[in-house]
Amino acid sequence: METSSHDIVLIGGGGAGLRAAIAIAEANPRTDIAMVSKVYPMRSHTVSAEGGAAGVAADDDSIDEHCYDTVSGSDWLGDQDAIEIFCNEVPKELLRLEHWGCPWSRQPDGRIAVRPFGGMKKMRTWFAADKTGFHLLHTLFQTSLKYTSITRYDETFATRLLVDDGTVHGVVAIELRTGRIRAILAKAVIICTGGCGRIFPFTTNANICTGDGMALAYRAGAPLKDMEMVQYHPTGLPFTGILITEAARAEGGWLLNKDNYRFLQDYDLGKPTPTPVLRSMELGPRDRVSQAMWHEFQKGRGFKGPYGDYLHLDLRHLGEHKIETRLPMVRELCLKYENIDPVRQPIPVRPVQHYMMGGIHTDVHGATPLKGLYAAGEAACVSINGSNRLGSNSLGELLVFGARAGKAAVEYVANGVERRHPNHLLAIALDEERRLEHQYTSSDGTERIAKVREEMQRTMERGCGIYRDRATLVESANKLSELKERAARLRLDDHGRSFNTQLTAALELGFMLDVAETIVHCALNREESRGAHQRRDFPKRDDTKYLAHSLVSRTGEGPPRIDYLPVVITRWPPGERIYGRDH
Amino acid sequence: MATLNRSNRPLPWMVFGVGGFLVAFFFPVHIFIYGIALPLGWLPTPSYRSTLELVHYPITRIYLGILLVMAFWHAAYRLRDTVCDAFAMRQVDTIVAAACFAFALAGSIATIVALWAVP
Amino acid sequence: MADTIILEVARFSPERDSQIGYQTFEVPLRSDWMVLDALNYIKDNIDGSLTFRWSCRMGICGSCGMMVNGVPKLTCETLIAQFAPGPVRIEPLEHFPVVKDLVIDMDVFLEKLQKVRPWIVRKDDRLPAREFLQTPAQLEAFHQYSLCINCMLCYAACPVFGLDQDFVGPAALALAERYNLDSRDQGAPERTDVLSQHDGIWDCTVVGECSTVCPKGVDPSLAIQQYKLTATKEWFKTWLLPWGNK
Amino acid sequence: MPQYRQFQYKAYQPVMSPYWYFDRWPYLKFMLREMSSIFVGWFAVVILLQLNALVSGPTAYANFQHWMATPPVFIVNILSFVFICFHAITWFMLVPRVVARQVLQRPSPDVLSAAPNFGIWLVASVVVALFALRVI
Ligand SMILES: Cc1cc2nc3c(=O)[nH]c(=O)nc-3n(C[C@H](O)[C@H](O)[C@H](O)COP(=O)(O)OP(=O)(O)OC[C@H]3O[C@@H](n4cnc5c(N)ncnc54)[C@H](O)[C@@H]3O)c2cc1C
Ligand code: SF4
Ligand code: F3S
Ligand code: FES
Repeated sequence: METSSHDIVLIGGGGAGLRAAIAIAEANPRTDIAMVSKVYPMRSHTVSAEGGAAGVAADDDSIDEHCYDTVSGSDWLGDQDAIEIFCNEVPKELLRLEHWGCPWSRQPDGRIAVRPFGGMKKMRTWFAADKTGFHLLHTLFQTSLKYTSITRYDETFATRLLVDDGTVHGVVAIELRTGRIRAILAKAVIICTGGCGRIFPFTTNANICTGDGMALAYRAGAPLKDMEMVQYHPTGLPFTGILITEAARAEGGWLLNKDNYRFLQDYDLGKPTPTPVLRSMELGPRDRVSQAMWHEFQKGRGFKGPYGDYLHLDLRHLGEHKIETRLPMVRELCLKYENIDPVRQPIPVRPVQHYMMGGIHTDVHGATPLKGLYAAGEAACVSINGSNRLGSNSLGELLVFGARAGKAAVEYVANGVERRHPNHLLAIALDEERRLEHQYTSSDGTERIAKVREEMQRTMERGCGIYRDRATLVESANKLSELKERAARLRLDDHGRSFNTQLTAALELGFMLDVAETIVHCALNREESRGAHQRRDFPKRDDTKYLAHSLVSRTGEGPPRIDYLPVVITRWPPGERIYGRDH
Repeated sequence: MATLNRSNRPLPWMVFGVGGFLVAFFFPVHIFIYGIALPLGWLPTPSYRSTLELVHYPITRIYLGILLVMAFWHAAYRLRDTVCDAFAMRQVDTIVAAACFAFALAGSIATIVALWAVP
Repeated sequence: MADTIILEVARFSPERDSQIGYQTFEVPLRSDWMVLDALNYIKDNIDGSLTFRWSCRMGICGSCGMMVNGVPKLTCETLIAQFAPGPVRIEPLEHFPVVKDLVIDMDVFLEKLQKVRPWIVRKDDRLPAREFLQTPAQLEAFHQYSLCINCMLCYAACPVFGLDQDFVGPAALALAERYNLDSRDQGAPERTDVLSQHDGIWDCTVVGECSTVCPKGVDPSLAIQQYKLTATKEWFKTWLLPWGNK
Repeated sequence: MPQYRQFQYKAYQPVMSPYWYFDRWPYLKFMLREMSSIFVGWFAVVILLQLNALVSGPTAYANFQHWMATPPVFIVNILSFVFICFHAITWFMLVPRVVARQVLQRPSPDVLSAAPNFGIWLVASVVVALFALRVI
């Protein structure tokens, strides 16, 4: 087995991973950094983010207001200490990106421009047209190229953490090009592997978003947090699930039902006005808007299409100029994928799985309860998003907590980490090699990967959609156990070493099933409705019992164990979430 | 000195560029008149005397001198790349370049000599 | 419209083959399917060993570039129905080593990218406490070149790169120019040593196909020609003005 | 090529056909454009010969004119005309766009920046023709 050794190894080269790498390189240029990513870093899913990144910039805005919007947006499930740190640091992070060359959109006088976004009371979302994630990721990647202390393992697929005696010492990974299995040893590991949208059939997430890191940490013994909190975005294109950014509504787009009626006014989200009003109507938070759309479908007020019901997002009144300058990608996507020009036609949209508020449980330094293991980005849960993330808070989150996790790991390494006898770790690695070896070569499987994956996705949509209840959740939990058994007997057509994407698909399916199970069990256990978690059988928020994070940990072969950790409340006691009217 | 690493291509490229313009502006009409229209008798042929007179003007000679020299270098620059690309011989670029630029040099000298010889 | 279409897909396995072969598959023909959907249909239902890269399926991650009927395309945004009645030939991007089936090795690009220093270079390390001011016009000066998704279609289309693998090539040159034209950057002189080389801009013979196939309208050809102009100005400054060569 | 061993990285190295420009029309178009250089060289030599003939006296010049009308030379000249016009058009479409972007610092519409060149081309041609035909 090929073994290499570094100070810190990062799993994931998306926004969070790259930000952490740069933070480490800047904090201590002598730190030997390894960056393991299953795709080239600039292919990471951060590239798809469109709308923008929130950070206080305008004179009439304040950090406190950003905090309040985030706290209430989270339905008080966000930790307020983390949120304060986040809101304080995010403007500096966005400024760093500006200094690194991110082509932020500008005001005529050359200052940064900001736009409104859902659930935010002030204009504070920095944007680079509607390709913010793309520019952010490429700026980070290109900037990272100047640091020689970063060794990249591109297209290298992490399969297992090396844990010994409750401390993480590295990772086992497959170098895809050759199929070689590597043990990459390190004093600290930072997981930045992004989300797991591919657990769902209809998602905005890319093919690589399979929750690998969450499962890696979970299997290694670190708890996951708030996994039941799955965000549905109101506006995805039917069939493809491609996202039409919230910026389309922020610029003034309307949501219409089949009677051409701005139905959000019926759901306590304010009164329609010709120009957008912050925190009102189409600028309400994602959970509330998606739920309203669900109700419209129930009432038969949606359009019927080949891929299910949909509603209209109307941009026509914005005019061609505004669409071209502020939302060029929306137009490009609609033309290419729906053959529709938003300048002339309304866009068909339906709610689509979009983001995981939950993730690996970390503190505000990105540290997990496992020694030597850190996490940041969508894979982690600090938590600032609670039960509902506000649009444009996640890009900021991966910068702030990516950097923090990087710095914390440098400190941890500097304090001297006992390195276990490498033979110990090698033994674990060899064990993993045997398991993978078996996957490669065994030809006695019967199940098709795609089949099991599809069944899992359908199960998750039924059980963990916008609205949930006990019966379907229990059904889903049972179905998932069955699927897990079947996934142990996958059949591979490809037994080659080199770039075996079928093997990785099988491994990803294993990761996804683990994560799916935690989602279902957390959802089943939380008997209240809060933010994105809506139980039909428990429609009220219950602050006495559930003003707490779900922490889910693995228990050998049985169902996962769930504990509750109280939410940190500092300055904003729980209150009612009010949108569209004064409070 | 870092600048020594840089290619000296800008000089021939400049000439290529200017030559490209001159050729584009003036060659078609030359070819059309002397190569097509006059041989086909579409236009009345000017007398020998008047043509010689025309070349006698210093302006005409300067015009022809610049046009031809630039055209030779323009053609040579492009020919070099064309030969390399058309026969997949970028490895022997130096030899090709030498041959092409030798042709351009010869053409330039011949032009000056010819124009000098005009009475 | 017929309800199926034939795909002729290039296959290569490093363990088994020394040459690329072709295999035909019959897939459903649906009006809203992209070429990538058809490939995924094959992978999921017919032959799981077919290997190709993809991720975002929305034309932004840059991983799904392949030759479709001889032309480099992003397969996730190329409708398959336009090729009916078929057959459609799918091959790995040209000019790159083939790792397996439709997967190419693009390390050579990453080396080139790093060489052109695609990051903001400042003479002074101290950064201002606020943003560098940049007017919308200054942004526009380089914005087009910042849209490159590193999909490699332009390299597959550029015969000069095919003939000479040392050529820095369209995307890397466009990105270098992206930083050179950025009002915040001061690194242009450093980049010149790489760009103003034979295998930098001067290898480009203006085939122009890089710009035609670019799915993001980057126009690398324009960037290169523009830089030729800049390099020429620099050259004359250096050699003709005694004070030009500081 | 060495045999594949386990974990050895062995990619297929494509070789470019020496006749790549026949693969696709845009490449052939490029090659034809580049081949205009041969004809530029040719006609520059023709003009030199013409000058030479002119200086050598009326008989030599008459011989030259006769030579220009012989079918092979005539055909090459027709080809030169076509190729060089092709060069002119591609040149006028491309170069001004490069210069315009350098000057304006932003993308500019192709046709607009190319238009003046076609104007100059026309005027230049007319002026040269008037002189060459001794109208003035
Ligand atoms: C369509 C869309 C639009 C969005 N728009 C916005 C927006 O406007 N504003 C906003 O704030 N947020 C937005 N988001 C959310 C935001 O983009 C994501 O949450 C964020 O980009 C996640 O970044 P990350 O760095 O955590 O992970 P990613 O960018 O997903 O990176 C994951 C990395 O992990 C690597 N990896 C994964 N598994 C493995 C493994 N097993 N082995 C090795 N490497 C592995 C991958 O290669 C990759 O490099 C959007 C999301 C989507 C889907
Ligand atoms: S320049 Fe265009 S074609 Fe080339 S890599 Fe970039 S986006 Fe792709
Ligand atoms: S195709 Fe190649 S030769 Fe130049 S113009 Fe584009 S880089
Ligand atoms: S899959 Fe991302 S560009 Fe096609």
